[in-house]
Amino acid sequence: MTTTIEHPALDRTETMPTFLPEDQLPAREGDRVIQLREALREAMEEEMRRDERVFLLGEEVAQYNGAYKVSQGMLDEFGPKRIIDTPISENGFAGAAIAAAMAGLRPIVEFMSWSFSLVAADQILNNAPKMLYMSGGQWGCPIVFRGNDGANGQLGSTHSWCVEGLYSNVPGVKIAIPSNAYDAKGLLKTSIRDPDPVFFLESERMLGDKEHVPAEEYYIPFGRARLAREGDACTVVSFGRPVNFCLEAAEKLAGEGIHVDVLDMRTIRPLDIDSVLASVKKTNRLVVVDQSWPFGSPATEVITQVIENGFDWLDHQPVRVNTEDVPTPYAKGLEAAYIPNPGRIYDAIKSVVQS
Amino acid sequence: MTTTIEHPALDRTETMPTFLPEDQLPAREGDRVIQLREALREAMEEEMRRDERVFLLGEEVAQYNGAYKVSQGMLDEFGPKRIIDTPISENGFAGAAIAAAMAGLRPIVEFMSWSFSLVAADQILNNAPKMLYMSGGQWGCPIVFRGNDGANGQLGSTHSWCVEGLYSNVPGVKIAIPSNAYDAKGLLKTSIRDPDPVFFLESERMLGDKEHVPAEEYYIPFGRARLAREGDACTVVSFGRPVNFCLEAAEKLAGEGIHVDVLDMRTIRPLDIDSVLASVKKTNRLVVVDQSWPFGSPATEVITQVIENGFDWLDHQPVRVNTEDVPTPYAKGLEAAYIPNPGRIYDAIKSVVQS
Amino acid sequence: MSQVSDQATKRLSDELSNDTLLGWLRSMQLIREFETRTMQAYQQAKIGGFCHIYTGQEALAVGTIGSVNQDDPVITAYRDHGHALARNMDPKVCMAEMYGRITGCAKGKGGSMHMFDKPNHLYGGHGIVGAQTPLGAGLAFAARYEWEVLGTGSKKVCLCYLGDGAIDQGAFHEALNLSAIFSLPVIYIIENNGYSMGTAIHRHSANADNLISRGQSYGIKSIEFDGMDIRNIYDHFRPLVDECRDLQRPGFVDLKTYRYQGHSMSDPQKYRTKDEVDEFKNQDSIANLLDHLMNERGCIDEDGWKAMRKEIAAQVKEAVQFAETSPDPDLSELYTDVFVNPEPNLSPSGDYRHGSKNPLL
Amino acid sequence: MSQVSDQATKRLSDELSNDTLLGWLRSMQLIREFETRTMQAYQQAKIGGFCHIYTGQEALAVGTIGSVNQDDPVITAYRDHGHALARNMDPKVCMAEMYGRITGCAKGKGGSMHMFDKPNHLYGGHGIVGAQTPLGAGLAFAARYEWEVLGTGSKKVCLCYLGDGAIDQGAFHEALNLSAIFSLPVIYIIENNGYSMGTAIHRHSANADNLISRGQSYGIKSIEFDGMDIRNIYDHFRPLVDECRDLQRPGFVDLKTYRYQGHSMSDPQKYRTKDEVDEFKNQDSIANLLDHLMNERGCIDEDGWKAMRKEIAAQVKEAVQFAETSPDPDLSELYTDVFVNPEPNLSPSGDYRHGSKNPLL
Ligand SMILES: Cc1ncc(C[n+]2csc(CCOP(=O)(O)OP(=O)(O)O)c2C)c(N)n1
Ligand SMILES: Cc1ncc(C[n+]2csc(CCOP(=O)(O)OP(=O)(O)O)c2C)c(N)n1
Ligand SMILES: [Mg+2]
Ligand SMILES: [Mg+2]
Repeated sequence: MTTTIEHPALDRTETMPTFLPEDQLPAREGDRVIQLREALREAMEEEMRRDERVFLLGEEVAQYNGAYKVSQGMLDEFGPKRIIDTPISENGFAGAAIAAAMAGLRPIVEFMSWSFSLVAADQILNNAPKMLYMSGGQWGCPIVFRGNDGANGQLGSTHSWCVEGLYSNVPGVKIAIPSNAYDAKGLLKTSIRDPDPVFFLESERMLGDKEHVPAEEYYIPFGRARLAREGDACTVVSFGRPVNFCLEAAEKLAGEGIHVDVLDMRTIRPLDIDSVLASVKKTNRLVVVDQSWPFGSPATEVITQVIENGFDWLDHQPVRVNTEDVPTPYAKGLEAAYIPNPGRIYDAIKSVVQS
Repeated sequence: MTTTIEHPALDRTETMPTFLPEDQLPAREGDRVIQLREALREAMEEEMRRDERVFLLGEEVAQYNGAYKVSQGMLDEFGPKRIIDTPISENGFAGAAIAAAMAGLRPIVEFMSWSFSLVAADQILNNAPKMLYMSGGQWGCPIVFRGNDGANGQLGSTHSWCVEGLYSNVPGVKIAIPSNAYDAKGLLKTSIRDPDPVFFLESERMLGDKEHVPAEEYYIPFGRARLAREGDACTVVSFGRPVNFCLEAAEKLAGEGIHVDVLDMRTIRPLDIDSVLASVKKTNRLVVVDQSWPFGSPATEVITQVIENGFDWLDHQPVRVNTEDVPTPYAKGLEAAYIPNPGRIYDAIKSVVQS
Repeated sequence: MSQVSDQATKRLSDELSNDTLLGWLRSMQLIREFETRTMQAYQQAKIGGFCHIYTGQEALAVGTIGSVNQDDPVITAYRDHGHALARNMDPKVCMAEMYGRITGCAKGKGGSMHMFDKPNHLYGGHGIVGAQTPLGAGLAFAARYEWEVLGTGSKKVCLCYLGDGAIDQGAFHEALNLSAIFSLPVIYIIENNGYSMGTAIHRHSANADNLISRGQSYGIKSIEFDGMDIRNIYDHFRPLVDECRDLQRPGFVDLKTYRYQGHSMSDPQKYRTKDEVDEFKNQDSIANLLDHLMNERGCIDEDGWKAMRKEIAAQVKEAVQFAETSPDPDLSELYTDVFVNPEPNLSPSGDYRHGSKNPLL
Repeated sequence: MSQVSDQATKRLSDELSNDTLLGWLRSMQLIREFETRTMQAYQQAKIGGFCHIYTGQEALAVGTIGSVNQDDPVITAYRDHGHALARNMDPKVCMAEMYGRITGCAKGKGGSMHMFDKPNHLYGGHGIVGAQTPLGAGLAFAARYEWEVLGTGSKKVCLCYLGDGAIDQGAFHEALNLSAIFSLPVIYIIENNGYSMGTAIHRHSANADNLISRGQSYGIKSIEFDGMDIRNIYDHFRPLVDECRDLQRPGFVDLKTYRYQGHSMSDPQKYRTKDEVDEFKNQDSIANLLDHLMNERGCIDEDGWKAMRKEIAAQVKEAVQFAETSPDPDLSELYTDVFVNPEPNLSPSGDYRHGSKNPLL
């Protein structure tokens, strides 16, 4: 089942998958247990087999099989013309890929880490998101930028960026942040099919996480949050790796008889505010967990949108849990305290439900 | 009157001006009417005369007298060793200036436009704000980055950035955004004296604005908002150029008997939330006007902090007015509708005070 | 350095037909006339924002674009009116863009710095200095990929223009290295007019007398020559184009040229003397080609030239008329052309939609 | 290219005292021993994050830093343990940093990639590839400004190190142009170990056999030579240092070296053969210098060498001990060292404070 997209910026009619409702997606439970990095690889491989215009470029993606082994084996299957090692020139190869996308190809750009995208900020924030606008609808930019995002590998201040805190302010891109292997595959496939620029934020900390991932093709639509856990005491909103911390905290609270909704947003642009509001209407409490710095973070956007649309449903002021507002420290203990860990989330939910 | 700062990262004891309370600052009224660009120039000249470590570098700042004539005449007084023309290498000269600051100098870096700082994002976001942390307190970065910020010159999508929407997420920098010539001088002098990195955001649209600026030395402290207009119907919070739009809207509303507080934040990091809360406690209404894009903008930070600290004082959900959430259009009419103009602010306040 | 080649020996450009050269003369004159009207409109505040005039550099855009195929991709910086017209953009659409009209090439959303023309393979018009150079590499990559991997299309060459000030941007060097490492068919053309805004080249770029050594340091074939004489451009540039197309590899060209006007419309030009400007006006590229066509080829006479100028003046007048009378974009266009695939909840402040059709499509 | 100089003719390094060369031998051996312990600690998960081992490249850091004054500024990338020790950072403080202890050079906030030492004029340890190169230009600018404008301090030269992979970053080219245009006393030293992570230099940088042409294209004096023989380094590098100091202008050096270990501790090294590694180990810089001191100068014998190694082993063991037993930073240090002048309301989530004193200050 597919739908089609016609647009003057596209050289041809593009087919988009038809997205199934959550309960019709393949089962999340099963015994095909693989790592998240493999789920990402499957998504790229399936789409590269489907569409010869899709190619992957980045540092060490080919002969080295990927700095984090996400692209392992892809050079063997697709060859050096489609799996391309680049010099350490993020601004250069990001820009080159953007133009290739304008010209009709479907690049997947791997940033070894999104931390290294800062040297490419001009290309990814000025050109990719604005080309369609600047050209008055003549050229779009169907491209996926993907790589590791977020702290917790003791990599220090320059290597631990959560770029969603910066880049989500910019209109013209879609931003996907999976929290598990199942979603990672379905969201990355959708990202590659989408005719607009997509920032796809992975977590190096999760690449080795194992769970059942269906072999069959499936696509997870943008802008549809998943209710990862149900309860009525509080609405806990998160995206990416911290969703798992929220579930940990929720589990502990359940032991105390406190049951909360945990919403995994999956994408922050689009942001499924409808699901958030539906939950808040039920729980009248909101905690937002976001692993970027607090000031003007996506968390403040969620809170602001809830306030704008559901002000009267709230019995308690919303609370945000972000990383601490300091450069990322190296020391293990400091870093553990720095991130929005389960303990801090637990305390935040407690503070909201008890008053 | 001065106070001193001692810190291992400083080669010597630094003197800081003692900041006077608002009502003891030189009068804002007077007949020494000059342009805002001249106020900026005075601030730099006074500080460069006071401290030989201060120098200015940037594109066209010397022989051309500044692309926008802010540095007019400074080459003649201070010579080419302290007023320095650079190639179009923002990442290069921003980085060089950062190291010069580490080494004990006091650079002022002029970005012809903050839009061009994206190619220097790595240096200004990784190095300037984090050097003190990464070096465990050994080296700070006493530097000022200044230049034009914001839309409305029909400069199109790449030249109209409001970088506060991006950069304010990052800890380690202070951000000043003056709304008038008087504050511009006092805030820039404070920025140059401050031993930490400061992002100083000017508006090309306002460089020609004329008003009385005292000849005498004065410093405006960071983190102290100015009540630009008083009322009880609503708290209107803004910073930079839009403050003037707020005052226009407020004037019109006054004609209808609606009187509002207009708070000019002056700096967003630090953010004088205390003044905002004091006003909200009085008005029970909040409108935040911010010329950056809405998603995760400083406006959402202000709203979130008010919600966190003054939830019960609000009789109506806060409303934000940002630029429209699209790349900046060139066409005059589109651009005029794009910015948070007085009309949109008027409507927003109306919507809040009437219900 | 291979400056003006010996007149005695046969020149490659001698093989060009009179029609071709007359076409180039027309194209250069069209640009000059167009820019004159642009300046008028700007002074009348009908055009806003930054506006960079191409007058003086006409031979460069016309001669280099005249050396490639119509479907070879072209990309440049913000001083782009000349390239747009040399690439056959309808002057009406070009002028309408600067007027910010819905009938402009970017529906009024781009302005002077963003001339895009898909049917004519002009990929813009880019405002951030140097930012178009990685894009140029990417256009070459895509062309090569289509030919080599997809098996569609033939061997192409991308022309990527940049100013002498842009060579100081790191992006350009990353683009050069990528082009060399990946062997991409892109030719970087430095429109060396001697100034980066108000900064003379010797003050902004080191070793400025030997810019081609920058290209050579990446093992890229690099040549420099006079860019005011369009036949000289063809003589030197065309062979490089053929070579880069055949061998699918990059090239680097330092072309000496000069802009007669200020950097932008708001430039007092205190950094150069009138004598310097006049010196270059005396080697004016249009006068130069006209002289060749009149006195050496005899394929046009005074009357013919007068007629051509008259016809061009009328054409540009018509373009201004068109721009004057075209409608502004409707405010609903604010939220269009942001996404090819707009979805709900992408923004807290509005829903993105598809826009009205682009006039060039 | 001026490879190993003729042994017959007198070498500059011959003038160096035995004590100096013995000091270099000790310094190189200290680095090697230190890195061996670093790898052990990493394997035991006592050290986290990215950890890049300097083993194999010892002669380069020791020889170049040995050619400048103690107060000449030095800055490098993330493979920085060697530079830190060559610059006389206390091995205790260096190891403690990697253990993430409050007694580390960055109070445990920086880690392996961020070795800063103010008393020894080492300006870090930087993680973003190429980002230290504009900083190097700035350190040279500041040194020149102090001497020329402030009238304090004397003529200095800044050493700025980068890997062969870093030459592909645009930042480096902007830094080269700025250094040349402003005539800054900075020497860019390419630690050319032939690989950018797993990518051999010929695959990541064009015209890799002639890297000095990159520097020359900016009119910068550029030389290349073997970086495994420390005396050869001094012979070629010291004169360049003197020249750049006297004339206050930049230099560019391509030094051939080799890393014995993987790129980082997590590198399987499939991209190179054991034979290749062995080939370089056979020209090991420590063995090389030891041979000279034993057999040509006769200023150390087997016992002396054994004693030196023993003493160094003890010193490093002590450093590990120190790191093992040092306390972690208190959680209150999270919000310290963010601002020199902390003010209220800078953050929604906490108040910034002054931290505990840095152990080096
Ligand atoms: C990254 C960046 N920095 C600064 C500018 C402002 N600017 C626009 S054009 C220009 C001068 C460029 O000169 P050159 O490259 O020689 O091109 P020309 O104008 O001579 O055609 C400058 C500094 C910009 N657009 N982008
Ligand atoms: C901008 C940026 N991109 C990518 C990386 C990841 N990275 C760290 S080191 C490295 C290889 C650098 O090799 P080289 O410059 O030769 O130094 P060496 O490791 O050989 O000492 C890469 C790709 C980074 N740190 N910064
Ligand atoms: Mg120029
Ligand atoms: Mg290397």
